[in-house]
This record gives sequence, C-alpha cells and structure tokens, in this order.
Amino acid sequence: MGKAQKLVQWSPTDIKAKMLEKYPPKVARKRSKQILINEAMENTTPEITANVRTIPGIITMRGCTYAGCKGVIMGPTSDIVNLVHGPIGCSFYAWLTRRNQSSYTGENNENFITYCMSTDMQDSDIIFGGEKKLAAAIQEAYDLFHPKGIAVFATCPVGLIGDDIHAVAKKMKEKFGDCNVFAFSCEGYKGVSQSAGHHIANNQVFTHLVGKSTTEKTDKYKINLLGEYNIGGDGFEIDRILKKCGITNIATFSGNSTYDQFASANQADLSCVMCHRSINYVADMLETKYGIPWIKVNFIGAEATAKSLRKIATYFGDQDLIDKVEAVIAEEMPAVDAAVKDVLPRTTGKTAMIFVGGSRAHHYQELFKEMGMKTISAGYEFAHRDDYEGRQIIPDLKVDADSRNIEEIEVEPDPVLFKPRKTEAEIEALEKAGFAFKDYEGIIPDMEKDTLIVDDLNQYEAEKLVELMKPDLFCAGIKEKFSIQKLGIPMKQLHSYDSGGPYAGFVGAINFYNEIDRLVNSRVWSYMKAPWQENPELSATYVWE
Amino acid sequence: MGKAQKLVQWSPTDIKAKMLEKYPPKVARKRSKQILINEAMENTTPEITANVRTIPGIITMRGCTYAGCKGVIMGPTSDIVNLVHGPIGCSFYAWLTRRNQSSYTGENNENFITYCMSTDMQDSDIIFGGEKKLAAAIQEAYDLFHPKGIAVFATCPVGLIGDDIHAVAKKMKEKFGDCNVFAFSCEGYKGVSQSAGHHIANNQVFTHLVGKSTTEKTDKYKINLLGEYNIGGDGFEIDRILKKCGITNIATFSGNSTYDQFASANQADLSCVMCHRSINYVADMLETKYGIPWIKVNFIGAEATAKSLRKIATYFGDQDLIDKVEAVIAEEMPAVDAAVKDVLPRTTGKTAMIFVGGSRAHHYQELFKEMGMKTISAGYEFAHRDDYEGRQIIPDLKVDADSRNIEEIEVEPDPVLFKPRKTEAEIEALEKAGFAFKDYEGIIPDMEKDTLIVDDLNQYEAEKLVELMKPDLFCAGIKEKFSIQKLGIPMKQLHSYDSGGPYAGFVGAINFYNEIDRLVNSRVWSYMKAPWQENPELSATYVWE
Amino acid sequence: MLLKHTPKEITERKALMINPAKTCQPIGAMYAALGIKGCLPHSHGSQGCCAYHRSTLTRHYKEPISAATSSFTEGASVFGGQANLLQAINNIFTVYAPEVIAVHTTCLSETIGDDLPQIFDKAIKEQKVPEGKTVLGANTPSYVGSHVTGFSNMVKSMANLAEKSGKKNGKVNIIPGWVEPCDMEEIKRLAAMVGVKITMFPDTSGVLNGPLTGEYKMFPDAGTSIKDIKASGDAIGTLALGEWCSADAARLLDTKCKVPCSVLDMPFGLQATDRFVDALRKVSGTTVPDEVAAERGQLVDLISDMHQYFYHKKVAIFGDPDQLIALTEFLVSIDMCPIHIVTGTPGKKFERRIKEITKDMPYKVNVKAAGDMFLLHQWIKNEPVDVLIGNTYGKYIARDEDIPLVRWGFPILDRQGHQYFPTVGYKGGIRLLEKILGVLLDRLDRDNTEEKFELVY
Amino acid sequence: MLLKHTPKEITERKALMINPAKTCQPIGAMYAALGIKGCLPHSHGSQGCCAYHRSTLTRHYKEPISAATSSFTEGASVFGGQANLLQAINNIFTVYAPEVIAVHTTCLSETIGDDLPQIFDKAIKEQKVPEGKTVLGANTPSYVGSHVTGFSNMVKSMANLAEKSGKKNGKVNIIPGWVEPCDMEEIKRLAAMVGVKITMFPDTSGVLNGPLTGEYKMFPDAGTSIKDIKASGDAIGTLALGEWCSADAARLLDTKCKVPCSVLDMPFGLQATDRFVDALRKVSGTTVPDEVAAERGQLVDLISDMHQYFYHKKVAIFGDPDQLIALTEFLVSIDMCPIHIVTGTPGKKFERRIKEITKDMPYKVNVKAAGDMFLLHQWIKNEPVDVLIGNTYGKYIARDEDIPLVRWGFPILDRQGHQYFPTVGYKGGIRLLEKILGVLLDRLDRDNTEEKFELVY
Repeated sequence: MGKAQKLVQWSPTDIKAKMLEKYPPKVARKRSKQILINEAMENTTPEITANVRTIPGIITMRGCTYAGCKGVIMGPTSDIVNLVHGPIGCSFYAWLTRRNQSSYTGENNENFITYCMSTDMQDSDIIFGGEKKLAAAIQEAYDLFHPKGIAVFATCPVGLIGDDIHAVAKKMKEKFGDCNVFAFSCEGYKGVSQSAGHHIANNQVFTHLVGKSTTEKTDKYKINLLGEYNIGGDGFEIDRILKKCGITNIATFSGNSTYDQFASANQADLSCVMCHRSINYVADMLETKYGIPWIKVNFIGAEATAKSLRKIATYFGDQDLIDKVEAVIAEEMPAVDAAVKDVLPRTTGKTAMIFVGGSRAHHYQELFKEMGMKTISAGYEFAHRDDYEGRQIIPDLKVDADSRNIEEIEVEPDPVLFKPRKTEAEIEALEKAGFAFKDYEGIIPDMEKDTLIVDDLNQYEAEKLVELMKPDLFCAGIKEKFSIQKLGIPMKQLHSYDSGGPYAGFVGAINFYNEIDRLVNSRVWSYMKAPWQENPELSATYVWE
Repeated sequence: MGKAQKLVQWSPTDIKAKMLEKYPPKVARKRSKQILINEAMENTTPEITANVRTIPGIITMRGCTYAGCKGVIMGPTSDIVNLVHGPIGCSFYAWLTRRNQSSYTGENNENFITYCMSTDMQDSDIIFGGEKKLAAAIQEAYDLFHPKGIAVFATCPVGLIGDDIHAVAKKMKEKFGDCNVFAFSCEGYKGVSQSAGHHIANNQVFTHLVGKSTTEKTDKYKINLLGEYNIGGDGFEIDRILKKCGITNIATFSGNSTYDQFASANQADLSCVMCHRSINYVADMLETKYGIPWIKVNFIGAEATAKSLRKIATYFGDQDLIDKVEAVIAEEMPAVDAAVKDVLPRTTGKTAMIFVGGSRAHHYQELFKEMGMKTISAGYEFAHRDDYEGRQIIPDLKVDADSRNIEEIEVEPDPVLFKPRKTEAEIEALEKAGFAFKDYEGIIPDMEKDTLIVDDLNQYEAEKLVELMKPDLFCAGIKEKFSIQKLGIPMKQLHSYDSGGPYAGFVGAINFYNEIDRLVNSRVWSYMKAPWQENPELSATYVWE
Repeated sequence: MLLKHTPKEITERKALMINPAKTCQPIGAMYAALGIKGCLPHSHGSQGCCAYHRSTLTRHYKEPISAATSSFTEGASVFGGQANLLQAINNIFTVYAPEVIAVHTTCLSETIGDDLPQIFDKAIKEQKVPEGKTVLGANTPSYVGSHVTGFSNMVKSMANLAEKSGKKNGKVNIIPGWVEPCDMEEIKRLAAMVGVKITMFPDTSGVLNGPLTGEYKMFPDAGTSIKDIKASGDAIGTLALGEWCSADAARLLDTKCKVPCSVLDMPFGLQATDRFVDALRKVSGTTVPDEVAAERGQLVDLISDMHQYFYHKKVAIFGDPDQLIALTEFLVSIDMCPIHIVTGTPGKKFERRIKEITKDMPYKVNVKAAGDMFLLHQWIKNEPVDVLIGNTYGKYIARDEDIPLVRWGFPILDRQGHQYFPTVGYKGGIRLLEKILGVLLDRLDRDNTEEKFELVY
Repeated sequence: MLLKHTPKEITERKALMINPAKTCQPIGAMYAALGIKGCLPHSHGSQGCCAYHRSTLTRHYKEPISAATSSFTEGASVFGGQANLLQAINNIFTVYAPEVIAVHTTCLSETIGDDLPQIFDKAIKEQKVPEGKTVLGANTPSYVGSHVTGFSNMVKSMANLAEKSGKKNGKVNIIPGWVEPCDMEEIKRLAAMVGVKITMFPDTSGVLNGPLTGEYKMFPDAGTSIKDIKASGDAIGTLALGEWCSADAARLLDTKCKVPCSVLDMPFGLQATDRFVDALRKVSGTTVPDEVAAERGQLVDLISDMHQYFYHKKVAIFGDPDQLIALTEFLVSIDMCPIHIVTGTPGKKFERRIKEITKDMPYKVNVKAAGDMFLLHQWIKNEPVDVLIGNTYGKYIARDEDIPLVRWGFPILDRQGHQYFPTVGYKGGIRLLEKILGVLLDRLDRDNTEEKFELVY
C-alpha cells in the first residue's frame, strides 16, 4: 500500500503525550482522563472518564440528544409517524441518512420512514409559541395518514420557549382515540451526547407504548432484540437467522419496528441486548415491570453470532432449540470459513482503529479478529463507564447535572402483566453454569495490552492517532471519513456503512470480510503520489537527444 | 426570430447570378443548366439538367449507387439478410442510421435490420479475390440465421477486382435450397448517385423475388405501396390508414417489408407509387409482367393523403370503398384541422426551402402549403428530368454513359401470372374521367413563379441561397444540417428526420405541423448574438460609481 | 412505493411540513464560511447541529468538513453561550490554528439571544484571539428563511469586514451565492476570460473539491483571504449572484463602502450567463473576448441541435430560490415547461418572479415558496412530468412515479460529479442540458417500442 | 429483443463480420484532416464514401463536416482518378479557398492505384494549387486496418510535412490520436499547466465543437496550421499518444527530423495520464505545478470515495485499440473487471497488451482484436456484465441484455457531451468515472428492493 512507512515505533505513553501536547492545560487534563492506555492490571480495572461534556471548540464526533432519540431510536420505526417539532433543520438532517432499512412491501403495512415531518417552526412560532401549530400539524398528519402512533420530538428552541409538547400530545391523543400521540423532550442541548436521547426514548417508549398490545403472542421462543437498528439490513439478516433457528423476534428496538412490536414487547420471554449503550434502559424496565430477563448478545461476527445463538438456546434450555441452533450454525459456517480463508492472507497482521458511538466499537473487533486483524485503538463516542469497564462499576457511577436533566421514570411490576420468565432458582442455576444475565464486561477487557482506548475521540486526536500509529484501517463516522482518507488511510464508515451491509450475522460476516479486504488492499492507496512527486529530480532522459 | 434582416430584395436572376459567380467558368456553365428560375412560360416547360455527374470537388449532398441500392431500397427489409461484400465501411455506414422502422414483435417473424453484416474484405481478399470469403460468409449467415433470403451487395473494390457475386449467390442458393441468395452489383461508382442503385435494386428484386410466392392473397382491395420506406414510422401510419379503409397492402417496397411481401407483389391489383424516383422501375415491370397498373400517390400532407385515398378508391370503383374512404377522411380530418389552425398564426407567411433526394422535395411542399408557408426554393438531389418536368418528357431523355452502366433488364408478360387488372377500356374510361395512370407532372408545375429550382444543390450553393433569400426554414439532409443551422436558420432534416415522425398520413401531418412550428418559432434563433455583441459599445452604467 | 402514503388528493396544510425542500440557516453559514481561506466554521449552539451540518455537507461534497461547535448543554442554554464560545475560541486557535473562526448561531443560541459581537470583543480583550486572526459572526436563526438565508447572512458578515481606503483597486466583487466549488471556479474562469480581476467571496473552490494525495490539510490554500475580503471595500463594483444568497451582502457593501452593486440571477443557463458576462464587462469596462462568445455559441448550438427533445417537455423542479429562478428561465428558454416548481425557502417574491418567467408557457404553472416535496409529489401525481430536477431526495418521487431525475442542487448525496463539473456559465449550461437530455433520451431508449428504438438522437 | 437472432452458443466465424466494432480507414483520415487549420478534406473516390463519412462524423459531432470528393463514376474507375482529382483541386481552391486540401484515398482509388504525389505534382505545375496553399495526401485503403489506421496514415502524412531548420524551437510535438476535440483541448490545457509549449497535430478542437452564432465559417480559426506542422521538425521531442493512432507519425518525425519520440498510451485514466504528464515534464524539463497534482488528487479522491461501487464489477468494452488499452488499465486500476474486450481493428499486439494489463484480475478475460459486437454479445450472453462501455451501437446489446451502457468512443450518435467534456486527463478520468458510476448507481436505484433503496451512495 501507499501508506506512509512507520519510521518510528511509538509507545502508548508517548502517543498519549503527543496527543495531549497541543491542548491548553485545562483541556489536556480533561482529555487525559478520557484516554486510557490498556494495561493489564492485576486487581484493578483502569478507570476512564466517560459521558462527560464535550469540550467547546474541539471538533467532536458527537451528535445531540435529539439525534439519539429521534435519529437513532425512533427513526428506524416504520409505522409510527415521527413528527419533529422545531425548525426544519433537525428533522431534515435525520431524513433517511442512516441507512436503516425497512419493509415497504404490502398494502397493509404502513411505512413512514421515507417521510420527513416537521412543524418547520418559523420566527412567528418562536415568538408566539408553537403549541397551536403542533396541534394542527398532528391533526394534519392524522388526517393524511391515520397512523397508529404519532411521535412528537422537541428540538432545542422548543425547550427554550416552553412549548408543552406533552400536553399537546395528550390532548390530541384523547381527541383521536385511535391514534397514540406521545412526545419526547429530546431537545438537543439536553445531555452531552446522543446517549441522553437514547435514555429519553427508552423512557417514553416504555411509558407510552410497551404493554399496550391486546394480541397475545403464542410462539415458543420469544425474544426481544434490543438495540438493533437494521442499518444496511443488519436486522434483516439477524431475523433471517433467528427465523431459521425457530426463534420468534417479538420486537426489535427498533430497526424496522412497528407500533405493534413495541406494544407487544412485554410478551417476549427474553430480551437480547445488542447495543448495550442505546437500549439497556428498556431491558431493565422490561424486567422490572414484566419480569423479562435480559442478556447481552452480539451478532457482529460469525463466531459472536454463533455464541449469541447458543446463549439464547441455553437460556431456553430446550434441546430441540439447542440442536436447531447448532444445525443452523453448522450450515452457515462453511461459507463463512471459505470467505475468511480467502481474505486472511491479505488481511492477517493488518491493524485497525474503531471509534464509533457505542457498542459497535466493541462488537466489530470480533470481525477484525476473525480476519486476523488487530484493533490497536478503539473508543466510544458517547458511552458510559460501564461500556468501557463493565456493568460492575455501575454502582460507582455518579449522577451529574446533565444526567439529572433526563427525567427518571419510576417503574414497578405491572399488577397484571408482570410474569417472571424464570424463577430465581432457574436463574441462579444458569448463572452457576456460567450463564450471565444483564451482564456486560465492557470493551477494556477485550482489548490487548498497550492498545489505546479513547473516549469521545475528536478530529484532532484522530489525525494524531493515525499519524503516529498509522493503522491499515480506520473506522468511524461520515464526519471523520474523508479527513482520514485524505491521509491515505482506508476508512470504513461504521455507523451507516455508507455502502454495503449487512455486516451482522453470517452473511454479514462474509460481506465484511470482503469489504475490509477490498478497503485495505485497494490499489488506490498506492496512487497518492504522482510520478513526478516520487521522482522529483530532473530525470530527463538521455535518449531524447 | 433573430434571423438577419433582409437588407435587400434579390431577384431570382440576381440570385442565380450570385450563386454562379464564384465558380470556374466550366463549372458555372454546368451548374447554370441545373439551376432553374421558375417562370411560367406559355408553351414551354423550362428545361433543367438532371441526373448528371457530380462535379468533382464540389461538396455534394449525393451518395452512391450502393447507398441507393442497399441503403435505401433493401435496407428497410426486415427478414432478408443483407450481406455487404466489400471492406467494412460501406456496410457500417448503412447500419441503422436511416431510421427506417421495423416490427420486432413475435417469435416467428425474423428481423435482421439491426444486424450489419459484411465480408469485411481485407488486403488479402483484394489481392486474391473475395469469392471464397463471400461464399463462406453466406454459409455462416445461413448457419446462424437460416433466413428466407440473403441479399449480397457489391461495393466499389468488388467491381474492380471482378468478384462474380452473382455466381456465388447462385451457387449458394442452389446449395441451400431453402434460402434464396441473390446479388446486387451496386458498386458505388456505378452511376452518378443513389438513383442508379434504385434502378439496380428494382431490377434484382423484380428478377429474384417478385412472383415467387405460392400463397394466394384473396383480399378485396389489394395494392402495392411502392417507394415508402417507413422512415420514422411513415409506413406504419400509411398502413394504419389503409387498413382503416379496408385496403390491403400486399407489399411495401420496402419499408418493413418481408421476403414474402416481395414475393407476393404480383398479386396486388394496383401499384401505388409514392416515391417516383426510387421505385418507378418496379411499377412499370409489375405492369408489364403481371398487368398491374400503377398510379402516383402521395401520403405526405393531410390533403394529399385524402386525395390519394380517393384516387385509390376511384380506381377500384367500389362505392363501399369510396364511402369508407370518405368516412375515414372525415374522421381523421378534424384533428388535422385543429392542429393546423393552432399553428397557422405562427407559420403563415414563412418561407421554406427543400432539397432532398427525390420525391420528398415535391411531396413535402404539400405540408408547407397546409401551414401557410411558401416554398421559395426546392430541388432534388438525384432526380431525373421527369421528376422535375413531368413524365411527358421521358421520351426526350437521352441515355448517357452513366445510365448505360445499369443493366437494362428485359421484362415480358409472365405466361402464367400476367393478368390485366383493368381492361384498356376501363383504363381509358378512368382516364377520361380525369384519372391518371403512371402519370407524374413533376415538381415544376407545382411551384410558384420566381421560385428557384436547383438540381443537386451543393453546400456552397445552399449557403448562398440561405444568405441571399434568408428562408425561415431549410430542409435537407444530415450533411447539410449543421452548416445551415450555424447560419442561424432552422433546419429540418427531411431524409431520416433525425427525430420525429411519422410525417405521412393524417397523424403525420399533425406531427409535421407541430414540428415545423417548433422549429421556425423556436427562441433559439434569437440567441445568436450575445448582449455584448448586440450592444458592442461601452454600456457600463454610471451608477456603478 | 417508497412514498406509499402520499395521496393524490391535495388537502390544505398549514402546520405540517412533509419532506422539506429546504433546511436550516446554520448549514448555509457553515458552507459560506468554508469559502474563507484558513477558516474554521463554528456552530454556536448544541453539538448536534454541527454534527448534522457537517454530516450533510460531507455526504454532499464527499470531502472533509471541519467545523467546531460550542457544544451547548443545558447550562449554556441557561447562562448563555458566552462561556462556551470563549472557551471554544481559545481551544480552536490553540489546537487548530485557523486564520479565521466564522461563528454562526443556531436556533438555540439565537433564541437565547447570544450577542456575538460582544462575545468576540471579550475574547479579544482576554487575548483568546491571537494577533492577526479574525473572528466573525453571523446570526442564523433556523426559524427564519432556509439554508440559503444562512448562507446569505454569513456572506453579509463577510461583507461587513470590508474596509474602504478611498483608492479603488480595480477589482469587481463577485458574491457567487450557494453554488458548487466547481461553479465558483467556473465563475472565476469566466471572469478571467473577460479580463476582469475579481474578488469572490465566499470561494469554496479548492476547499471542498480537494485532492487525495495522502496529505490532509484542514485549511487548504484556497478560499478567499480575509485580506481580500477587507479589500472588497475598494472594489469598483459588486455583482451579487442571486437575490436570496447574495443581495444583502452586496447591498451592505454598497451602503457601507459605496461599492455600487448589481443583483443578478445566478448564471445558470444562457440568458442569466449572458447578463452576468455583460455585467462583468460593463462594470469593469473590459471587452468580452471571442472565446467567451464561442463558449456561448456551443451552448446555443446544443440547444438548437437537441431542441426537439426538450420542446414542451414537462418538468418538475425543486430547490433553492436563486437556482430555481435561473433554472426556470433556462428551461423556458429551451422551450421546456417547468410546471411544478417548489422551493422550501419562504418568500412571495419567488412566486412572483417564477410566474413572470413562465407567463408565456403553454401550461399552467404550480409554484410554491415555502412548499415541500410532499406537495410536489402530489402535484406530480395529478399532472405527471417528463423529468424531475432537484436534489437526491427527489429519487423517491422519481422511483415511485417512474420519472427520470436530474440531480441538481443541494444536497446531492448519491452521485458524483457535482463537485467537479460546473453547471454555471455556458459550459455549465451544456452540462446541465447534457444531463437533462441524457435522462430524457435514456427514457426513450428504455420505453420506446422496439419499432421506435432509435440509433440516432 | 432488438438483436433477436444472436445465439448464446458461440460458433466459429472466419468470413462473416456481424455488427462491426470498426469502420474503414478513410473516415479516420477525414477526421484527422479536419484537425488542420483551413483544411478541406477530400475523399478521392466515389461520392458515396464521402457522403457516408461526412454523415457519420456529422451525427457524432453534431457539427458541419465539410469534405469534398472526386465523385468517381465508372470512367474514373476505368481510367483512374487523376482527372477528377485535378478538377476537384481546382474547383475547391476556387470556390472554397481553403489553406489546405488533405486528400485521402478510398478503397476504390486504392484498388485502382492512383498515385497521389504524382497527381499533386501535376496540379501544382498546372497552377491549380495557389501559392502558399498546401495539398497533402494519405493512402487509406479500406481493407487494411480500420478507421484508426486511416487516422494514423493521415497524421503520418502531416508529419511528413515537417521540416528541420537545425534550431530547436523548444516545443514538444503531441500527436493526440483519435480523441474528441475537447480531449485535444484538455491535452493542450494539461501541457500548458505543466508549462510545456506544444504543437499538437491534428487538432480538431474549435473545429468540431464550434459555436452557433448565426455565422458559419467552413474554416474556423482553429486546427493546427501548416506552418506549425512544418515547424514540428524543430521540436525537442514528440509524444505519440496511442500506438495505433499516432506512433507511425512520431517515428517518421524521429527518422526524418531527428525529433526523439516516445509512444505513450492515450492519457485516459490515472496511470496513463501520470505517464503522459511525467513524459511532458521530462521532455521539456519543466516542473509540474501543484495544480496538476491537485487535479490528479481529485481523481484519486473519487476513486477512493466510490471504490466500493467499482470493485469487481464486470465490464464489457469495445472500441478502438488505443482507447481500449488505456481504458482497460484504468478500469483495472480501480478494481473493475473488464472481462470482455473487443476491438474491430486487427492486431495481435492488442490482445497481448490487454492480457498483460489484466493478468492479475480475478476473472478470465475474453479479448479479441478484429472482433465484432456479435461476438461480444455472445460473450455477454454467456457471462453477463455489470456495465457495457462503447459506442452507440452498443445500445442494442444493452437493451437486449438489460445492461447499462456508458457511451464512449466512436461513434456516439445518440447523446451529447462527448464534444464538450473530455475524458482524457485527470478531469476526464473523473468524467469517465462519473459516467460509469452513474449508470451503476442508476441500476442500483432501479433494481434495489425498496428495502435496500439508498439515499446515500
């Protein structure tokens, strides 16, 4: 490749120092706590600072609370009208860009995912208030589409001028009767990142939608897939696998999900948390209110997928399911093995860096391992300490001012619908057998010594990392993509992928192998310099005379 | 329009003088005879020189004998394999460029019109002769396509080196048995223009194909449509009208025609000659050998179409047909009237010039009349004197060296198939009633006084005419198109139309009205000059200071 | 059907915007700011806005879009953003060392009422702004106008930097409006051909269509320098290309520095480009060389050669006002019929202008300012068109209604070329016509019966 | 099915050419001659050839193509064409007054054996050639090679005009090959950017992409002057772009005037353009400015941004050897897989070169010189491709096999743009990739299920 040769081997300490060098002292101090050198320590998990405010002026990867709420969680729902209350921008920018796929087929199923709806607040709405407009917009949406649900999202100025979107939603819900109107106070400034939006979305969906279904699901193995957003079709692939295994996915939170899926979520017997960052709130609430235990799963990576399937089967303790799962894995793996064998010669030994929002920074390391690639640096955009260090540190977490702005909802067991799926004894037995409920060890234990873990990596730091460590591949978001590429480094946009996918499951693994092989071994990286730049001296040949 | 204003009114005499001014004396003399000022003379039809050699070095519109034979006559046939024997060029340039449409539909009907087939003669074939290669090519074509007929065309070098294509064709025909292989000695140098090719094609088709059908046509009103090549779908439109009138078109020579059509041509009861230039040979031969009278028809122009239909009906003398024809005309005309009314305000008084190969230069004047436009100059590319002055001068025509190169075939009444469709008395009666058989008055009588008629107009003369007379529209071929447009004059390519069509019949008339309206009234002709060219002086406004 | 819930029947909507044909001001300010040399745009508000704006610009240009944000949390919403901005200014100059920080507000900071000049003043006094560096600010409330309004406001802030020395520098200021980097390059090329020395601001050419060479410069050697912007006060005139994008800045320059201004249409298409070139030569007193007339003639040539394929074809177009006005005139000039015209940017003036341009067209024209693509789609369902021209989001309508789409405007997220091949000027007109013609002829190639399948167009 | 009789099963053909991927020499000579300033090409043979050649060039360029003919009839075929040519020369100089008449033979006159130099000599002696005017001739037998061979022969005749004064003029001769007028313009622009003074012949830029201004000049102020062609003998070097189109002329110059020559590939694509630019700077000793590297970087940028859509896509290409070689290298360089490659022009060297370029590709490559499109179609039926690249005639295969077609090469009869937007050089590479990418993505937009329908590419 045309990648610059590493002239010097930098130690992680030096790298960290280098990265902090240019910062003003205060900034350096803050960032230092967010950059962790992964050192295997005997008794202590190293601490990292996470989920703190972004430093003003530092070009960050992060988005806002609205992005986390509407953009990430509610956006991928198909038959809920997502109505953004605010100026046009927020709604526009979340319009279809995330590549969360949905099913369009059929006359019956509604799909509003291609629609970008907003109250498009104007000056006069800011001046005179937007509640009337919101009510009218909800009415118009109802009249046009007659959806089962209308979700209202507040953006920054709405919070400022004090529009009471919940009151409007309640009023309209009562007016319509056949349409659930609910609201999210997800103003962008509310929180330090998308994470706050996740929390708000979890709360409101749980409050307004979950448990509302009147139709009973009678399938044998019922799960909720929490934290899978069907980016590039990941959810479709996972559904394919689950279906092949005979596992019924009651509700995906929230890729291609429907009103009814949310409403029926309480009927699942197990919640499988894919994204630990964005959806763990609902998992806990489902357990508290309905008795549904949850486990952490990961369908990114063929081995991880197999492992997760086995885990689900183990939970259900049904040998038929266990056998079925094994059969499916056995059927799917040969193609995976063949594909990975093909790329291994070209990918083994190459290095990667992953900096994405939450769980993916951890999950995708699985795929790189399968390809013989080493993740030399990784980090989350907006994760919390438990995503880095594991859930065991949750009790140590302190509530800060920003966290407090997210209303804490009180959840109690539902007098009617609460039904423990496992007895405490059963759970204990499984745990004794090594089964882990609501457990997540975090990213740190899974990364090698001397790798660098950076929370909320910013553009300056990203470039520094690339400059110093010269990875063969860098994974982050669209905002980071081209500056990394300009450095002559292959870059895989690991949020919405830009192109490609699915990368989940078995088919996805094969896709990813090929994609990464294509990326890191592309000739384009050898085209950086022109001939006259490589041989800048006068090379006029003698033969011209 | 942005067309240059006529600063001076030129008399036709001056124009002719102006046009001849720059020629060397010898050239001037020749061209003078080919430029005719249309003056109504009491007793004499003015004479024009036509069908003479193109002056070397003068940029002509004309093509070659091969073009007239394969390109024009045989090219539009659908299920005959047209195999060009010669270097690749001739075949390539006649590949699909003439916009003669054909029917592709159906598994059964074969259509080779999209195929360009050639022996692609190489140096060695010129040196050692191409007969073997021709035979092999015919074999390969037969093996691949199994056509009913294979037509072989000779190009220039073939004639020079002496390949006997007729012998090869005969041999292969005999070898195959189920495929008629025939040849045309249409070497490009053979003749002064496409016209020679027409003649050769007429001869060979008549010789090798006509009368070969063993299936009898039993329709009531059977005609041959001679000289309609389905350019832009003209033939389809005419067929639509004929069908609507209940008239059966046995064979179209040769737009979208088939082997069987040619073979059955002898079964028609009337030959309708559309193009007097390209196909009158077959008309005469059909009459001589099979007793089929012919009339001149013109389906260009709504009125002309009606007139031709009436003429056909009159020939058949059947009141049902006459009524049917009138009904069809009555049904079709309102749309035509509405369309022409719409454009008349914008086209009335505008002027046009038409210089195309043969009959069209005359036919299309009909359409211009309908639009209130005046044809101020016209001429044929390769017509003969009878096309200008009328068939009555045919006896006066002298055979020259070039004409002699076209083999004159001897045609006699077929001992079996000759069957006069009308008795001499019937014919005489019709003639007395004003009906004209094998009659054509030529273009001159139909043009106004002081219009200019130019035979074989060349590029220099075209530009001069435009410069001096400044027509609102110029009609000619693709080769002339852009130089005329560069002069800021709308130009309608009236050979293959480039786009648009059909222009024949009733629908075609409407199409033509709209097309010409679009052309002459397009804003683009007002865009010739840039603002700074129209006001070249300093017009910087005072207010800038 | 991708847009399966769009009914044909059109009902009145007053409150609900569906599938907008615009976005908010700040992104326009960000784009404009990127046209300043050595400039790091700064989004003074929550970080979400900056993230979204960068992402959208990134997807459109497929180029790095660097911009900073004040990263408001609730505190800044309460106390105002001064503290965040001061901190940001300090951090930016320390870490990224730009020449300029161009701050625009977001709807949040606008509603709060942050006073940028006062904050800048404090930053300077507190030595947070290094010597020789510039901080400029534009107020870009998201609930006023659209992204082009934001562009205009930032450009106006640039104009406000102009200084007047009293001695004319012989240059002509060109405020290009929100056009592609390559369009700006084309405008510069045209001006150079006409022999006019110009200062163009903003100038994103070379900034947002940069090369891949293995070396990343956050601040490439491109864009308009602050020095040149300041010198714009000594220009002999200003040409503002586009009422919505550029007129305000030109008028400010006129008022402040007495640089006479002329507001022209964006030079898309023959006539608008004619007026632009004519204005150039008039302002500067140069002679238009034959080369320009030759380029113009090529466009006229293409129009005449292909007129039959354009003639009376119905077109639906959506996008920004300045662009739509020029495009409408261009389409009308080649006898195409734009019958549905929607911009998201509010303003009755737009509707009036469009009606004026299209008054002689043979079809009724639907035009809407502050409209959306949902309405456009409904119009199309009621009266179909032959081609749709607009940004990428139009592809959903195009697929649902089986109409070819010519991608033009902002944002184009799914095709390449708009960064490299201008549609401004005569050459740009040729490209635009090539693209329109291409989809029209592709459709003929696709849909013609085999009998009518054509070799030659 | 437009080509309903094309069988999937491939049988051997030795005699029959079906749907050729070439045409005859004379048209190439005519095109080349049009690249001389003030030149009227002359087809020495039957008028049909000239008519056909003009018509085809006209439909490709949508421009006036003026050319004269000796209008052979049987007499000339018998007695030879001297009389016709002498008459033509006289008439042409009298009526049209060109600076140059460039005579090429047709297969007829070649077979007859007309000796052009002898006829010219006589014309001069008989004062049919005015003073200061030039008549040059090229032998272009239609049964040898193809249209590119004719181009090459005419260019060689141009080179034969070169004179050597002994004093180097510091220029570099560039023989561009049969590329579009805009490609020639782009080559000139690139050379100017690199700071190299060149003489390019032929040069059809400005001749075959002229403006519509209401004024028609048969001989526009464009093309390479005879004076410059003569001076090419004093150049410091010659770059011949394309073995088939240009090498012979360059070698002739080298032999005759000791102007060292280098035969390069046509600069289509990154690497060929790299070599071209590098050769330019080496020959002339200039320094390549950053602007060139920046343009190059934009092409590299586009490749990297869109690599995923090119990667391993199968391509079928047909056209002329020089172009196909460069295109193949370019496609391979972006990891596209040209698996079916056909040129009508004979020559084993072509097949060898292609095999060399494609040796590391993951698919088997079918390559054929002296092939035709019937074979290509059969190859495609046996192994489909994702995109077809070639001239207009490919549209029949494209429609029948539902493959997108990128129109490139000669002739393009049904689209516009090839006259105005080069595909040569780095900018041209961007255009070429834009077009390929466009059809690939259009196909995705057309065929993706609604679930997979993408907003962003």
